[in-house]
Amino acid sequence: MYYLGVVVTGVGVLFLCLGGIGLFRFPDVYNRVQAGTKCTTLGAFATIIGVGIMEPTWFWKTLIIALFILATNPISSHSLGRAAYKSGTELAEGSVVDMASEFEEYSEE
Amino acid sequence: MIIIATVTVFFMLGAALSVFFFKDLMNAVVASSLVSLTATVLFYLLQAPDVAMAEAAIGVALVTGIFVVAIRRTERYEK
Amino acid sequence: MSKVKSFFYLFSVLFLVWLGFTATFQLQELALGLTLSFLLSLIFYKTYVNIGFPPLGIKRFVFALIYIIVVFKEIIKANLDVAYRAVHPKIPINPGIVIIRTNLNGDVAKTVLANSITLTPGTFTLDVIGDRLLIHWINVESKSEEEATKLIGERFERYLRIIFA
Amino acid sequence: MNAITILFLSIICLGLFLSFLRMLSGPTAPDRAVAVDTMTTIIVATLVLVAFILERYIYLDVALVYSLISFVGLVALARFLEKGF
Repeated sequence: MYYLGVVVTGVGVLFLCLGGIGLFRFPDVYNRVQAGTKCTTLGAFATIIGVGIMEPTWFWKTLIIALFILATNPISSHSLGRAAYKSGTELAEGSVVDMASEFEEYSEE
Repeated sequence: MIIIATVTVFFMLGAALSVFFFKDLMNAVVASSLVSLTATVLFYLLQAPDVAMAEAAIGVALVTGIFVVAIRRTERYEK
Repeated sequence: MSKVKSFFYLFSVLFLVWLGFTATFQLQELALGLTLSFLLSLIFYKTYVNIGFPPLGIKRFVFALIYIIVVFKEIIKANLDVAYRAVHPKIPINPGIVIIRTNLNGDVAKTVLANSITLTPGTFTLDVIGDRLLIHWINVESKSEEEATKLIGERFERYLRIIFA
Repeated sequence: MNAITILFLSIICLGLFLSFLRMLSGPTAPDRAVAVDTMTTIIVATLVLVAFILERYIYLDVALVYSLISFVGLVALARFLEKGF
């Protein structure tokens, strides 16, 4: 059981590091939001659950923290992305399509 | 443990210096919230969880909110 | 939904959240939790009348469990995808912003759909206006609205349509 | 505190360092906010790991309170970034 927890924690820690690498390398805000929230969500989830597996009396509390992170991280990423779009941040150079001008709220700005 | 304490102290120094050098005050608010984040980690590593909790509540939510409201009422860019 | 029903719905949800966070069954903590959730649901139940929670049922519960498993599988696929794009030396991305349509009505259903889309391969929700969702896609495969709806939203909507029917 | 935990903490420090560089050099304000959000999530995971190393159950409460409060602060910051100045 202990070694299973070590493996799960190791996978989580690796994904946390990959989130940092993606945040550093991607070209514009939206891609950075993708890397910085997706990889760290799974990474934090796996790390915290792994600690709960290594120490079975802590499992309930760690499950609560992990579920809380899983519920709130998409909301904060969504609000940051919308703030970036409404404050006029440009897309990166290689972008294919931008259909947001079809929206009535966005077209007047 | 000593690894993460050392790295955190350097983050705190860099964030505090960058608060001084940013011309856009919104960036300065983000960096100052990073300073209080690292202060939370340092209190935690020195085994004072109650102080860490108070620092998190005051530094991240309250100070950031008050600074943002104040900047919105005045000017965003430093001359 | 009537007022009494929504009051009890909110009360039970708040009390379950309290039980989860404290994780004890001592009498004092239970009494404090009951008082707090009673007061909060007395103040806020008018807000939740408009939102409309789904009614309970066994079929919905089973489909909710299946939905959780599907979402977890998609989360793992999403992370492997984004991690591959992050460590690849050329950064093979093809980003863009597309619009998809949804048939769901009700704010709770749309919130769950938007959060699930945020957690799945290479897409995250920027905004929701009416029945259209604005989505940033890291690897655009089709520019038309119908195909994007089929590629992104359909795999969740067929479960959510049953759960929130 | 054995070799495995030292390895885990080193990998976490690499991720923290890269996102800190993005915080210093991000061209716009939303870039920096995204970097701070990422650092917050990484640090919540680190706090749970350190609580396991120190073997104190009560330290988990700090991670819970921290994730809750930073969520509120980031949403407030994003609301004010969105309105424009």
